Formats: sequence, structure tokens, C-alpha cells
Amino acid sequence: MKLLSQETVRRFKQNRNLQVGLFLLAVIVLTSLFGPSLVPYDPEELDFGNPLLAPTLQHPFGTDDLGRDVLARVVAAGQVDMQVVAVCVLLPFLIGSTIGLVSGYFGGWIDRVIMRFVDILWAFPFYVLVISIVGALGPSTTNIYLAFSLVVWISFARIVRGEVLLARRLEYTLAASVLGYSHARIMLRHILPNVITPAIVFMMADVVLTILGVTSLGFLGLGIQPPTPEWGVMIADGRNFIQDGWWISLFPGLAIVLVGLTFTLIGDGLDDLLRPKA
Amino acid sequence: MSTIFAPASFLKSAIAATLLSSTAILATAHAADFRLGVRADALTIDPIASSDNSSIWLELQVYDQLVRPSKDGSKLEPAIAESWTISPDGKEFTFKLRPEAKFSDGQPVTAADVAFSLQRAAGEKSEWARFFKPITSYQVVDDHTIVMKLDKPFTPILNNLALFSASILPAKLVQQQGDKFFEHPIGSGPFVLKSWTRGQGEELTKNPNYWEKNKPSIDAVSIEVVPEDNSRVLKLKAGELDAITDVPYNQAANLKTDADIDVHAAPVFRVDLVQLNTTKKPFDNESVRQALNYALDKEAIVKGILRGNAKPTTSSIPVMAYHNEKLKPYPVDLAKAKELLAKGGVPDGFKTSMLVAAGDVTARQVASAIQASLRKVGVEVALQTIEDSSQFSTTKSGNYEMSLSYATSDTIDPDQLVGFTAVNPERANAFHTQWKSDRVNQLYADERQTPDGPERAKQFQEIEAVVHEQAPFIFLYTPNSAYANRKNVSGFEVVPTANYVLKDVVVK
Amino acid sequence: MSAAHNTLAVEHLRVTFGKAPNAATAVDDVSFEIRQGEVFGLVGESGCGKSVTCRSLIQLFGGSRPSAMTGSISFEGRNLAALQPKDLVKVRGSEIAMIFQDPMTALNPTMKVGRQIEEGLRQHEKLSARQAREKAITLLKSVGVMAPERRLDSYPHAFSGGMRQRVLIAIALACRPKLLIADEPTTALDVTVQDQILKLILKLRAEIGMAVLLVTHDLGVVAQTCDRVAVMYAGRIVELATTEQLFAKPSHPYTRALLNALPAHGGRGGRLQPIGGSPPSLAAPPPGCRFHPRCSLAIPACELQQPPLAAIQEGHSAACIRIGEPA
Amino acid sequence: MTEPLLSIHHISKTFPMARNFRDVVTRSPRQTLRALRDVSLTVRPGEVVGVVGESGCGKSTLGRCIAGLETPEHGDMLWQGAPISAGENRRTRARHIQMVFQDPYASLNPRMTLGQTLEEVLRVHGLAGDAARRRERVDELMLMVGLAPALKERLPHTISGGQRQRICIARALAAEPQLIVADEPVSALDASVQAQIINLLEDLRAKLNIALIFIAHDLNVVRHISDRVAVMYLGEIVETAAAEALFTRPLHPYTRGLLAAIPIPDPKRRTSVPSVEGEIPDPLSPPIGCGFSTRCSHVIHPCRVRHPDLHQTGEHGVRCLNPAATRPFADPGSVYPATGNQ
Amino acid sequence: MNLLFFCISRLLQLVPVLLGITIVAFLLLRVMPGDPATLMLGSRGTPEDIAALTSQLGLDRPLWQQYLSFLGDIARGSFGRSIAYKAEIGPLLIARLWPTLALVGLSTVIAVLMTIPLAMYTAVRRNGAVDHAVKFFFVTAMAMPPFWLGVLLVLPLAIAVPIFPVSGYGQDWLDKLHHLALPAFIIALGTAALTIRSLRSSIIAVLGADYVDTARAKGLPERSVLRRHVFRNSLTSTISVLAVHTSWVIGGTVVIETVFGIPGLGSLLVASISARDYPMVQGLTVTFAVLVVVINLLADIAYSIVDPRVSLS
Repeated sequence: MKLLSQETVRRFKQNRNLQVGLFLLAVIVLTSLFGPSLVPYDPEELDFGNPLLAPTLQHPFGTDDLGRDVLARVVAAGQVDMQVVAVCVLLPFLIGSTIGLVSGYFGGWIDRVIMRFVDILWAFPFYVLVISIVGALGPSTTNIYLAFSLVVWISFARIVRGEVLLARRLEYTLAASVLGYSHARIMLRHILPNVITPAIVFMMADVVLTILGVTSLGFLGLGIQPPTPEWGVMIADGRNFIQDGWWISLFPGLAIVLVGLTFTLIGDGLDDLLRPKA
Repeated sequence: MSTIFAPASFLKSAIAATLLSSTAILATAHAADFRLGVRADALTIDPIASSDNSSIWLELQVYDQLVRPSKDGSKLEPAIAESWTISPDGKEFTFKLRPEAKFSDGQPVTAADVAFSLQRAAGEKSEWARFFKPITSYQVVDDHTIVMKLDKPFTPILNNLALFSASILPAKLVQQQGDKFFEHPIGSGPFVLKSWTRGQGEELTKNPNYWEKNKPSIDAVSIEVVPEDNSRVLKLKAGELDAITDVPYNQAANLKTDADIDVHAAPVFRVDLVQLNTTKKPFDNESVRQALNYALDKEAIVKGILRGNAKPTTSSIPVMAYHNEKLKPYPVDLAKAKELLAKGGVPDGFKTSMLVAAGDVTARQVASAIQASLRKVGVEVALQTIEDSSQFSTTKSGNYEMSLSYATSDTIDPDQLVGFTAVNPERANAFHTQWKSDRVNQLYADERQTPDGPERAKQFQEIEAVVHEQAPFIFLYTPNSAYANRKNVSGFEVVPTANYVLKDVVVK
Repeated sequence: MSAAHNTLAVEHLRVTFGKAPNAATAVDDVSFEIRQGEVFGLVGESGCGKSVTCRSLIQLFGGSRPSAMTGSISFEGRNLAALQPKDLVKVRGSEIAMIFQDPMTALNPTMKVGRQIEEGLRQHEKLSARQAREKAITLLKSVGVMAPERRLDSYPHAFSGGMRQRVLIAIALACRPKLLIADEPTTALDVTVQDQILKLILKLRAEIGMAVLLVTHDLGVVAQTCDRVAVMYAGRIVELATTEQLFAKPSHPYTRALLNALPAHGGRGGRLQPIGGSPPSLAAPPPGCRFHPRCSLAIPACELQQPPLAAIQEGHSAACIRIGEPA
Repeated sequence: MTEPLLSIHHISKTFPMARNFRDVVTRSPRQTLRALRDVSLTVRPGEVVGVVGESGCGKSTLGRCIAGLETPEHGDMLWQGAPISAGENRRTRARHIQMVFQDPYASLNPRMTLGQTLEEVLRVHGLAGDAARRRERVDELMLMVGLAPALKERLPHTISGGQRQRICIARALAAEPQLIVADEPVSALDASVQAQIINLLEDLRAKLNIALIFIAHDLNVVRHISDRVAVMYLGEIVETAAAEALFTRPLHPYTRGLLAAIPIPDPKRRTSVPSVEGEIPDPLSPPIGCGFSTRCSHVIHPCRVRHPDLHQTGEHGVRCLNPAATRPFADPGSVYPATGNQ
Repeated sequence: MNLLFFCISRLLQLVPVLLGITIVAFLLLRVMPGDPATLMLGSRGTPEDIAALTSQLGLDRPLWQQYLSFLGDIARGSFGRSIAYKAEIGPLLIARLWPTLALVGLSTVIAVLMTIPLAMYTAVRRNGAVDHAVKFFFVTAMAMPPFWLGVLLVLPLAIAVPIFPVSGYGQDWLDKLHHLALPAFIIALGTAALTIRSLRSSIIAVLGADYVDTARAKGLPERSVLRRHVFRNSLTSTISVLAVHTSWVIGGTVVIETVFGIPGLGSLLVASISARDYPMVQGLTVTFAVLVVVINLLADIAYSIVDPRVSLS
């Protein structure tokens, strides 16, 4: 299987979305990795002497009402949030794609049962289900993973299944069947590589949805629990100071927008890059 | 290629339309004389089914009780009962009702209504039955006289009769209508509940039959539910509200700078503390518990987080009747703390964890400060946030080491909080610390049978001293309740039992 | 016929897509004329530029617009290439009509068939709703749709491919155009239906007296339908002749190779003679004659220059430097 | 006459149509699309059998049943006299029967190089021994279909349609089958490339004695390559005969109409009347009698009420109740010599 | 007639989905830790009280019996009794339904009003300056957390220049509209980001469709081509996008209602979860799911009106 053909390289060179997206991703990853050691403040250190300082050179993002450095907290929160988002996206991707592949390939009653179930879960709004599950089980990182996995896999399952239904009728799949290949081989080698692209592209969009979801949970107090810095919690905490400490809420929000923008660009770019040309 | 829409002009007209509609709306005046913003909506208006503040405070506007706390929380004053007498053995209470007291539908309040309401409050469906069960018989002497008898003396009973759950309801209507009564409740309080939009708030109108002369001063009140602290403040500033309760401490200073707004801090009967699970090591050791109290810089927390809106406390009983003035809060003394830790067998400190209510911003900040403070004596505290509503059941089950919490008093008598935070076994096994002092238990039993007076004061003061000394808690502070109103409002007050009073409000 | 005046004269048409270095000249210096009332065939393999040529005439390029288009398109005395868009719109549908290859996609799926026919009529002839409807019924009848009154209120999905192509012909002929451009109108259809449609076009051509530009890849269709024909290869016309001349004496090596590659209509005739290789990329065509890499007659000179169309006899010309030589 | 390689006896295949709510309310029975109706066919070793018909006539379904992509409901299929059971091992069948599809652009896994595509067949079926031997065999196969082995590193989208179709043929050959079902293998290709593929198929047949079922709508191509031809209409075979016999002496009115509808590349012979009027009836509700009765110019009353059987005269079978209508038919090919061949 | 059959058949198809929804909501609440009876009684409950309440709530019965009685409650429109409100849930839900519907409806209207002109303009003038600006703006808007926008926009739009109220829901309908405008606009930004993208690309696709060339070949002016042929055919995919997204928006009310203090279902859900009001959460999840189902049904019907092929197949 050849992924980086010359063609791909050429298309990458023309792909401004992907280039900018990957650059921003690199910035985000590097900041999460090395940021905490570069910012000279402890994100959890209270400093009652310096509350609500506006952004200055000392505190580029200012300080919050307890005198904590907002930059240090934004960076530390980034680590936490990105880690949670990564798990919350990858787990459903793996689960959903597998179920979609099996359901679409074998069809029949397996497919009908799975799709009925998907239809039912689909009716519950994302936030309602996630909040109910997290609320029910209690706010913890594991429960957030669980809630997102339980809810989001259906999107991947639907996408992959739809693609599989198309690919199953394509002639290279028929040819593989006529050639007597095993179902596993047909699914994994012939169908999967050709149907996974939309799921990967959606995974990028899902990162955006997930970061909004995770931070919303934090904002509502149902997410990652303080004092662990978390962007949603920071925005919620900053609400009370919106007039005399707007920076407390502003910067974590900008961080979320940056992540969202990054993955939207990567998603668009991957869509261009991976969609096989006829 | 031509276009069929011009987006720019579309946007312009949309903005124009929005502006027009908003000015039109700003011109419409509110019907109510007084608009109060509160944090949460009432859940019910049935006094015996209420346990949340919002419901209680609403009920206090609509219903009346036999007696009520004075505004300063120092004593009880007559309400529907214009006078009462207590037999020398403390087992018989005789109440004389005001002849002019009437329900909002014009019917007089009778002794039968009182008997019915209190029996209901002590009944099976009541969540507050234990507060009234000591009364064993009701004797309606005439329409305006009722005698209640107890098997044995029970001093706190009078205070219990001032509770919202002892509200006097019209017996006939409640019997006729059952639960439906509370859809359009009738009371003898200063206001009538005109309408209630769930989640949004209530409209109150003046009760024309209220017994207190010339009260209330205003005709109508709207209570608007604004859950977000900041929104409530902003709405007050914007003039969308006339007064608000629960001003966040960190906003109070800023709000004071607004020339149109008065900010108040009312001391309330609440004490914030850290429960220490004395069944777990090393909290079983008194020296360790004292050490923690010495290590904690309460002043810094009060100043940095509560912006001065609190006072450090000496025990688990807030400053209220019978307070022990001689006690002083534990000072910050790290050397002493270390010494005590060593004495307790943990010279290098220890690792532990503390429960914090997830939804309470201030609590989370205080927890961070406690964490930072205790670190200085080698005690590493891992914060463990917990859903607000399950904190109580978790500490009750004993599955915790430290827990940041608070206790409030519904009455002006310290009996309730002593029973709750210091006595074991009793309702809460010393607020789930499982700390036990036979002396305190004895004093508690005595105080309940001792009539009000210096004798009872001594008993309470000794209880406080024991609690202070043996420190089953880290004592933090007793906070003020911050509230604010626009300058054209006067008479709006939050009283020590934390409820607001509307009957004296005047809007200029 | 030869005395009749030209309905359309295309000169030095050149259409380029994309920007350098990936620019592809789909149509390169193409000139031809279509006479009044004749059926002119444009034949060639896929990607040879025949579709682009006919779409250029009324500048309808579907999703992809060309980056450059030069040359003149003289229609009834006007140069369509130089016309303002709003004037070109007036020519479309009223004087020049067009039908497309795939009848399954050429009708608006969300509009009733009747409205789609009436639309053009109301646009050009300012008919009232009732008049337009009556005319639409007549039109549908004339293209052989049964029960037209009822069919007018159906949506396209209720029609078969052949019926849709009839509807598209009705739409095209609604305003009795002077030129009908038919871009592979039967490629997507079954052979019996293709037969019906081609014959319908010929019949209506006779009734209306319009000229027809028929684009096809099928030499059989050309033989059965066209009066004159141009053979295109890699964006250029390589041979231009009357149909009789072309089949009697195919002159360009490509035309000959194309005819030889067909399985003989008359039985099982030994080996076919395919053309080796595959058509060149339009972005980087070979130097000189574009056919020379595949041509069995190629000589080194073929690589040097692009041969112009040279007359062989009256009305017959071919673009090959070896034309004069004995075959 | 040798033992048939494949013989099919009276197979049928129906596809149930989804029933919508309206059908349930009106209690209309579940509609079924009868894609194949009572089709019989034999293929001998090395023989080319052409199957022709217009879209929707069932010719592709027939090919897919033979290749094992569909399972017929009724009838038997015998491979060298032994029945092919429904649950037969797909691997065994793959070694007997292979298939080449219409669309060369969709027939190759776009993410596998040509070499990988071919090698996979060898590996799965354990052919050609070790890896080195497999690589050699891949080169051999590519040469066999006229492609330079250097192309094997390429991905499908970088080669032309004709080259792809060659790879598809090579892939089928890799399994060393005795029968290849070719479903419209050249209709997506340009005329010049079509001829290359047809020649290739003929060469392979000659060299390897592989039998071919050649499904197409282009009668000229079918006539060129086939030994025998079956004409299908509405899911059934309406006429079957040796290729020459069928094209020179067609008996069924539909076959004759079909032949007449082919545009002859000769401008001297033109007609102005369409050869067959009307269109194929709705396959969900085919006519009760003869399927072609709605369009047949020789229709007589029984045609509309009685379904004709396939009437066999020697090698030549025809499904028509009114063979009397079959007047002498002049083979256009015999009168007008092919213009293309000089 | 076809449309009627279509609607009825879609309604019938909903029955199993609705049943499934109740099962999921029911089970979801049964896996929650903690004991409702203990929570209801709070600190004052004795073990006897708790046992009594448990049996009163039916929590000691087998799961299937509890489910059946839950179904019975739903059939009576009550959903059982709220622990926090100590009242029938049905009427509480109805009262909270309208603000949420109004918010979702208004935001959809705003989104559609933004989408149609911007999508058409950018599709026709693609790769122009406006196209790039719109794309950048909405890609960014999509990544903006609505709660953050809500927190930030209050400063300029409700305090500095008091165009909009800070929070709340208002009294009469005009006042309500005024209160909902800002939150609805914030939701609409996210919706429009998706629908503009979708509509723009389907317009571009349709612009390249054969039938559009057919229409142009008829000599229709570009305006008419766009209006009659392009627009309607572009709508289908956008309707689906909008429908799918509406379910997201309905869920999003949970957050935005909390930010703006709108007394709708969303803020009730958050409050009920922190109050551990299990029956209320159960009723809310069912209500939310039914809302989504109904909206998808409406979208299907709209789809079948736009595209006549749908109702026939």
C-alpha cells in the first residue's frame, strides 16, 4: 500500500489548508509539550497580592482574580484538554469505524439491528446524552471518555457504513469476491483503505465538536474538575470579571478557537489530499 | 453573471430592524414596583416539603408564623401570635392570636388553622416533622387562643415555631383542595403569589389584609431568577433589576463604585469549615487536628477570596445567641503547627485528600488556598471535586478524609447547629466527623431542658469551648451574605437567617 | 446544397482550460462551417475536443469555464464570440438550441416537465401561460410522447431515458432554432432507442429546416445521419469531408485507422487492427502532427510541423503531409 | 462435441423491491424484479459465448450468477458435470471462473499498485511458490496482457483505461481459470482501444484455451468475437444460435430489430424508419404473453396471452410463437461489405 | 396524495424509534449511581423513610415493571414526579418547552437568512474576496464555543451599548424576542457556518449540472437559471445538513440557555442533573429526543416537497 506517492506530494504542495493546519498543529503540540517549562509561573500558584492584572509583559495574558498567571493556566489547560480530546475522538473513531465496516459489509440482520440502534441513539442530541451520562456517572475523565465514546461512535459508524455500502458494489470489491478472497481480506485490504477517508476527515471535524463539547462540560462544571486548569472552567470562572478582567475568559476561548481552526483546516486539507482522483 | 441578492443591504436592514425593535422594547415599562433578582427558583411552596433556600424565602413572603425572629436575629418577636406564655415547668405554651390577622382571601386566622398547620408540619408527609413532634397536644381554647403541651421540657420548640415549616395555612382550603392548594396558595404573609413561571420567577402582589399596619409599602414585586452571578450583577447595573441577592464577593467591591448602587453585607448564621474524618489516621489525633488549624491562614482566605466579607471563626457554631466571646480563632503559627504534628506522630506531614463541591466557585478557590497553606507544613492535600448534591451522602458514608463544607442555621437558637455539628451520636454524628465528646453530649441534653437564660448560655459556651479545643474541624470563617440594591430602593434587607425581607421595601 | 449559405462559420477557434503550466488547449485552431439545413457531424474519440467545440459556440461549459477562448464564431452574420453575455442569452434557445449527452441528468429533477418546456417559450416568445401550455402539448406530440396533456404534469423521474431525450428535443426545438447542437445525444441510450432518436432528429430537421451539429464518437451514427463530417483528434480537425467522401476515401491515417479498428459489420473477420498507444495529453501534446506517435505512416518530418488542412478534392480536406503520396 | 465446461439449466433470479407504505395500504403484493427467467446456457472449453441485449435485459445478472456474485433461486449450474452448490467454497470457484468488469476505472483498488494487485491473487491462492517466483509470475502476467512490467509500481489512476482493462484481465488470468466472464469489457473504451482489448482476449483464448462469456450490447463486437450468441430480452433468452447463423438468419423479431438498429458505418445504406418502435416494458410488470409482444410488428393474438417457450432447432433456439412472420432476412453484412477493411 | 402517504409512513416508522428512545432514557437513568430515595430525603431521612419512599417510587420492583409504569406515565403525559420540584413532570416540561423551541426556531431563521444570500453570492462569485472572507469568518465562527461568545458579547452588546438585555426571557412576545435575539444569533453563527458551506458547495455542484446547461441553452437569463433551477435543487442537501445540525443546536441549548438564563429545557437539564432529579432528567432526555425526531420528520417532509422523487420511492 503506497501512501506517499509523488502525486500525493505534489497535491500536498498545493494544499494551503493542510500546510497552514499542520503548522498550527505543530505550534499547539509544541506549546503543550514545552510551554509549561517556558512559562515562569505555576498555573496553580495563588498570589493574593496580584489579582486581576491586565496583560503586561510580565503576565502576557494577565492574571486572574486569585493572582494566577492566565498564560500559564491556558498552556497547562491545553495539555489537559488536548489529551482528553484525543482520546474522545480516537475511541469513537475506532469503535464506530469497526462497527460501520462490519455492519455495512455483512448487511442482513446484523446491519438492521445495529442501524436501528444507531437511529435511536441518533435522536438524542449530542450534548443531552453526554451531559446526562457524565452527570449520571459523575464528572471524571474516565466518564468523559465513556460518554463521548458511547455517543460519537454512531457518527463514524454511519459514515463508514454508508461508504462501505457504496464500495461493496464497486467492481474492485466484486473482483476481490470473484477472486475468492476471504471476507476479512476484502474488508481490511480492499474496502477499509478506500472508505476510511471520509471517516478521517470527519474525525478532524469531530475534534472541533469534541473540543467544544469537552470545554462546554467544563463550563457547566461537569467536565474536568478544578483545580486542574481547563479552558471551559477558566471561561466560566472569568465570567464574573468580564468587566474588569476580560482577559481571564478571552484567552482560553481564543485557544479553543485556535484548536478548532487548526483541525478544520487539516480536515479540509485532508479531504482534498486523500480523496482518490478517478 | 448577475447576482440576485445583495448581502450588504440585507444586513443593514436586518440591523436596522433589530435596533428599532430593541428601542421599542426598552420603552415598555415593567408592571412591578420592585424587581428582585435571585440565584435560583423556588421548587415548591408547600412549607413542609421545602428544604431549598429559594422555596423557603418565597414562603416567608407568602405565609406567616406564630412568632418570628427579630431582624437582627437576636430574639423572637410576635407575629400572628401577639403574645404567649410558657408554664414554669416549660411544658405548656399558650398563644394569643392577633384578632386582626387575616388570610389574603379575607378569612381570619384562627386557632384551628394553627392547630391544623402545626399538626400537618409534624405529620407523615412533612420533612420537618421531628421539629414539631415534641408537641404532644393542641388545645383550641377559642378562635384566638391555643395551648400546646409537651411531655417534657424542650426549650428550642419556640424557635422551631418560627420556622417557615411552621407556616400557618387556612385549614379548610388545604383540606378541601389537597395538593392543588399550592397552585394558588393563600397565606397571611405580606404578599400574595400572583403568578409563578417555573424557572423564570414569580410575581407577587401586596396582601391587602396583612396584619402589620401600612405594610408592605409596595404593591407588587417581581422575583426574577437569574442563575448566573455575573448576569445578576449586570442586570442590576443596567437597571433591569432593583435589587439582587447573592452578590459574588469578588464583584462587591467593583459594584460599590457604581454611584447608583448600594452594596450590603449581612452577617448570617453560617459557618464554613473543613470536616476531618476522625476515624481515619492521622485525624484521630487531636494534636494533628489542632496543627491543621494553626497552619491555615484564614485571614488570607477571607481577604483574598472573600474580599473581607467574612470573619474567622472559633468553632463550628457561628456568632449567634449565647456566643462564647472569650474564644479567639486559631492564629497562624507554623512553628506551633509543626510541633503539634510532631507530637501527633507525623513530623514530616502527610498526604491526604479533600472533597470540594464542584459547582461552588468560591469553595473551589478556598480549597486551592487551603491546599497551598497546608503544603507549608508538609501536608499535601489532593483536591477531589464532587457533585454538590452527593457531598453530604459521601461524608455521611464516612468515605472521605477531609471535606470542605459549611453549616447554616434555620433558627436563631444555636441548638440546631450544636446538634448537627458537635453531638455524636445524633443526627449527623458531629457532622460526619465521628468525633465524640461525652461532655458535649451531656451539655446538649441539659441545654434542651434549660429555660432560656444565663444558665443555658453557660452550657452553650462550654460546648463551643470544647469543640474549639478538640478541633474536629478546621474552622474557617462565617461569611456575610452580600446583596445590593439601586439607590432609589430602601428597606430591602437580608436577615441573619439568610432570607430577604420585602415588606419594608420602599421604592422612590 | 453546396450553394446554400452558411448558418455557422467557425474560424480559428481555440479554447484553453487551466493556467500555465497545466494549461490544456482542448480545441486548437478549429475552423469549419455549417450550411443551412445540413447535418454536420463532429466525430472523434473521447477527449478530442468535439464537445468543447460545440459548447464553445454558445459558451456553455458546465462546471468548468475555459481560461481563454479566441477565434470567431459567425452565426447569421454575428460573431457570437464577441457578443455581450446578455445578447448571447437571447440567441440561446431561440436561434441556437442544444441537447446534451445524458438525458437522465439533463432535465431538472424538481420541476415538472411541462414547465421546463414552457419556460423557454415564455422567455423568447412572450406567450401567455395557456398558450405556452398548448404549444408544449403540440411539441410533445411532435416528438412522439404519448398522452402529452398528462405527461406535462409529471416530473422527469417518471420518464424513461428515451422519453427524456424526446422531451429535451422538444425543449430544444420549442422556438424553431436555426441551429441545433446535439452533443452525443444517443450515447447513453440503447441501440433501438438510439435508432428512434436519430431518426426523429432527422425528421424534425426536415420539418423545421434547421441545421444540425451532431457530435458523436460513433462512425456508424455519422454514416447514418450526417451530410458532412469533421474528424477531430487531440483538439484539431484532421479531416473534413462529405459523409460519402469520408467513407469512400478516408484520407487521414487517423480516420483510416479508426475505421479499421471497428469490428466489421459484416461478420467474423479475423483480427482487428487497433491503433497502438493512447491519445496524447492535451496539456503536453506531441510536437508536429499530433497523431504521429501512433501513426503507422509517420516519417521524421511529421514531428517537425503541424500539418494544415489541405484540400484533396472539392469539399474534402485532410491534415497530413503524406496526403499527396500514394497510400 | 466435448463435455461442456459450464452448463446452466433453467436458472431464475428475482430481486424483491422495497415495499412502501402505500403498497401496504393498498395491499399490493410485494413487487419483484425478475432479472433472470428460466435461462439455460452451456459453455464448452475454449468457447466464446456472446450474450447480447439492451440495458436491463438481465445479461449482467447472468454473468454475476455465473461468477458467484449472485445466487440464482431456481435451476442448476454444473461445472464439468458437477453441480456448483450455493455454499461452495469461493476459493475453488475462483480457480475455475473469473470475471472482467465493464468499468476499468472502478475495477482496481485505487490504493494498491498494479503489482500488488496481481501478486495478491497469487498469494491468496498459493500459486507460484515463494515471493521471488511470485514476482516473476507477475512480470509474466503483465507481459501476457501486453504491459511493460515496469508499470507494476504504478497506482491505477496513473494509467489509461485500456491499460487498466489489461490489468483486470491479467488479474483474472492470475487465478488460472478455465472460464472468464467478461461483462461489457470494452464498452467504456474508445474505439481504438476497444480493438486492442478484443484482440488481447482472442489471443488469450487461442493461447490458453480459456472459455469466455462475452456480455455486450454492441452487436458488432459480439459478432466479431463469439462462437455462439444468446440474445436476451426482459430477463430471458429469446434467441440463441451459432454466431454466424444468428447474424445471418435471425429468427426472432427482436433480434432482427436489434440488428437493424445498429448504425451501419456506410452512408449509402440509410433508412428513415426506426427498426423497432417503443421501449422496453416496465420489468416489474412484464407483459403476460411474449415479452416482446408490445413492440413486435408481427404480433398475433396468442403472443399477447401465451408465453412462448424456447423452440430449439438443432443449435438454433428461438422463443417466438409466430415464426411464420419470420420472412427471409438479408444479412446486411453479406450485402454490404465492411467498409473499414481495405 | 403521495405526500400524505409519505408523511403517514414516516410517522409509522417513528414508532419503534420512539419506543427505543424511552428504553434508552430509562436505562440511562438506571445506571446512575446513588439512590434517588436517599437523595430525595436528604439529610433528614431515616432508613425507614428511605425504604418507604423506595417502594413508593417503585424502585424495588423488577426493571421491566418499572419500565412499563414509566411508559404508562408517559402515556398520561406526566413522566412521573420530580424529586426537586415535588410535582408532576409533564406540565413543568411543557412550560420549559416554549423558550427552547423559540430559541431554536429563531436561531434557525437567523441562520437561514444569513445562509441564502451569502451562499448564493459566494457560490456565484467563488474565490473572490467576499468568498474568502465569508469562508474565513465562518470557519472561525464554527470553532468558537457559544458559551464563550455569550460571555464575551455581553460586554459590548448588553453593557457598553445596551442593545440587548443581559439575560432572561422577558414578558410579552416582543420582549421575549428581544431577549432571545443575542443567544439565537450566537447559535445561528455555528449553524450558518455549516449551512453556508453546504449550500455553497451544492450550488456550485448544481451550477455544473447538465440541467442547468439545459436551462441556459433555453436562453433563460442567469437570474432565472439561478432562481428556478439552481436554488431549489441545491436545497436538498442543505436541508439534511440543517436537520442534522438542529439536533446539535437543540443539545446546544443546554449550554446557551445556562449562559443567558433562559428558562428552557436545556437549563432545566443542567439544574436537574446537579440536583440529581432522576425522573426529571429521564423526562428531559425523552423530550429532547422526541424534539429531534419531530424536527427530522419535518425536514424529511420539507425534503420531499423540494424533491418530488423522495415521496415516491
